[in-house]
Amino acid sequence: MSKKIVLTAVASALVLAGCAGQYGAMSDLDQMTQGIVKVSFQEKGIAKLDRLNQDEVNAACSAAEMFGKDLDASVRKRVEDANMKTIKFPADGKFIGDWKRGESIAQGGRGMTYSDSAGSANGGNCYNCHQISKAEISYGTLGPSLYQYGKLRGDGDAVIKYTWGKLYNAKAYNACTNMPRFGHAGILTEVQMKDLMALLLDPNSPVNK
Amino acid sequence: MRKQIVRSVFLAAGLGLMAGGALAQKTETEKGIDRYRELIADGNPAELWEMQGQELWKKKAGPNQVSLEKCDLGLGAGVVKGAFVSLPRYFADTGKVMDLEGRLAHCMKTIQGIEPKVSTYNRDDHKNIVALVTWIAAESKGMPVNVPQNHPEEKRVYEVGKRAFFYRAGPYDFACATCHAEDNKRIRLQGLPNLLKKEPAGSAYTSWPAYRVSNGELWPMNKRLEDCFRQQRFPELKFSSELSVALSMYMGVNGNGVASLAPTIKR
Amino acid sequence: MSMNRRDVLKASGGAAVYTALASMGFFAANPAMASWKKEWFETKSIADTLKAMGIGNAANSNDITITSPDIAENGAVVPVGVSSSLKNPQMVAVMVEKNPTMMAGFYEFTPAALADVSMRVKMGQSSDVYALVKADGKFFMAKKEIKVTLGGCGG
Amino acid sequence: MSSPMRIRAKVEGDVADVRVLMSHEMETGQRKASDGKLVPAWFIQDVTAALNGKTVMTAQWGPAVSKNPYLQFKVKGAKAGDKITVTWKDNKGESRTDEAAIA
Repeated sequence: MSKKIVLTAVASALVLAGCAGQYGAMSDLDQMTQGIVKVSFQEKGIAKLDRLNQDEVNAACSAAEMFGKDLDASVRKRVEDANMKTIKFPADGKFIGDWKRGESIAQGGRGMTYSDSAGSANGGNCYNCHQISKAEISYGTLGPSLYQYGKLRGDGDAVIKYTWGKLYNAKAYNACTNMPRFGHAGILTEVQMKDLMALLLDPNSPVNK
Repeated sequence: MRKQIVRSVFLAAGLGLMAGGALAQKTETEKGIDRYRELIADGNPAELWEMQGQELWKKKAGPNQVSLEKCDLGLGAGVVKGAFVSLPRYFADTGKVMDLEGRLAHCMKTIQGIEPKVSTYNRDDHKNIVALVTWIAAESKGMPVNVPQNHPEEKRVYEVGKRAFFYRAGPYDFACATCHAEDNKRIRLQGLPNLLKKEPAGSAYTSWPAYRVSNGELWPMNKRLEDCFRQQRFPELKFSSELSVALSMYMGVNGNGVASLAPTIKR
Repeated sequence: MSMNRRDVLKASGGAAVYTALASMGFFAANPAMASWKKEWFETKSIADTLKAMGIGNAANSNDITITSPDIAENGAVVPVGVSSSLKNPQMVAVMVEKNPTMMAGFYEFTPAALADVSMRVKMGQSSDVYALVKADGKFFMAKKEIKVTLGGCGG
Repeated sequence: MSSPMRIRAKVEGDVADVRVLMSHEMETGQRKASDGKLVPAWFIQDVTAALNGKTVMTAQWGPAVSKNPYLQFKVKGAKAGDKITVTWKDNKGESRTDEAAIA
């Protein structure tokens, strides 16, 4: 669907970067790359070729980041608004699950690769990028530390909704964040996200000790 | 409306936290792991593959019953030393930019008359490619990376590689750049090289082929890239595909000048 | 060959016989005769292991050095080296307490070898690693804790 | 059929430092394959090292030794040109002997 959009986004990024085509028109290279991406992969297991398609936010961020640039303000607003609209709050109004289950979801890194089977519960991959509880020393640094997340922020309504939204679709708050859209992309279930909410916000969670 | 509120909460509560974790001090854990890596580097089982590779290079094989010793890896027929650090490159005989693994498959075909089956890691003829690559890489140990940007095709492939590096997609929205475009980042305890910078790009590029401690396998660059994409939740990358070659070219050129390490040992 | 090699050694008092046998090329010519000590490889505690080996007591010793990292990035390959300055070394054994069975391996030396060996072992989790040394007919021990971190993804 | 070992031996004074890499799966018998079935145990049990044909060390290993084993040991009374021979035998009865000259 998004070739048009991609090209437009690329074009605007180019203007921003002031980078005229050193090797002919840049859009040719972009188009060429799209084509090369498509023919260089083969589907395997649950990973079909449609995973290679970019939606507007991914296309826009890819094009901007290549030049080390931020998104154009109007593009940013548009894609963040669009992502904000995808966020669904829990139907029963309860946001907080079980922090113990949350910890094990945060530890888990499996799911959605071509070597995983469909239907198995996915891990949250949280420790891959974040410090969370103090006890786990094997944590990544791609994202900020979440240690004492709830203790520092409290558990007011706004914090709860923001945290849920960030888990559900982080691109609603920061278009080109590295964080996956756990709810929007169907990586985690509503119950799993509630458990992660508890890990971050429950006063009894080791995160807030 | 909601967004507004949320934003301000984020700014008030979030920023203070962000600063702390980002500092790039080596923790005791990281120092311990450096020591671990030092200890396992001595006695790298990759040497077992090197031995095999050297034998295979000289061994007569295929319908033509000739060795690979006349194979041109870019520096002239039979020249092995320095070949690893100057690939991928443009080959006039095929009119294409090729990587080491692809070029070896080409030589098996044109010189030995084999119809090489090299699409599955460590199966069929790819098993031999893995051993050959390990030996050929070892022959360039310590030499500076020197991936060419002379031919227009080499320049084009670099530009494609750059775009591919930043290409976000898949259910996690990941690109290569998600993990490899900043200094001093980690996944869990695993350091992530910033592939936009010379030193880390050159070291990373020449860290493969590597012996993988976790599974006792020898991984050449194509397998390394393919597994990165697997973890990006992409479909399966084809070995020596245009994209694979382009990403190798991008990494190699970014790392030009850095002394080659391969074969290495990795967790 | 039904008689166990170690029984021969015990019965006839040690290193001299061992050397004599070795000098005849006895072991090299008969690698199959070293029957694998299955019962040594089946124990789960230090006490049981020593018992299986027929060892009454092993004193802690500062003359044994274990060379290993404090932290192993991957439990599949953990380098462990053992050396000893004890006189007349005859055997070195490497044991990992929390593995399904403790004994990783043991080495017996003629006087032509130094008590200085390195190997790589698998470790399922963080654990104490023991080095047992037999020197001059007596047994000595040292231990070291090695932490195993489980990696996330990537690498 | 097994692959050759890589043996490197270097002498300093009269002590040779010997480093050996062996090509072996070292299956513990406790690992499950992708089909859920246990992979049978398959590991080196005995290792013998000799200097100029005389045994200097024997070892017994269990399944906890890492895949593609690495072994380092030291031999006294050695000089350059002497022969180091290493033999391994696994629990399936397969064995292999390789030799290298001390450098």
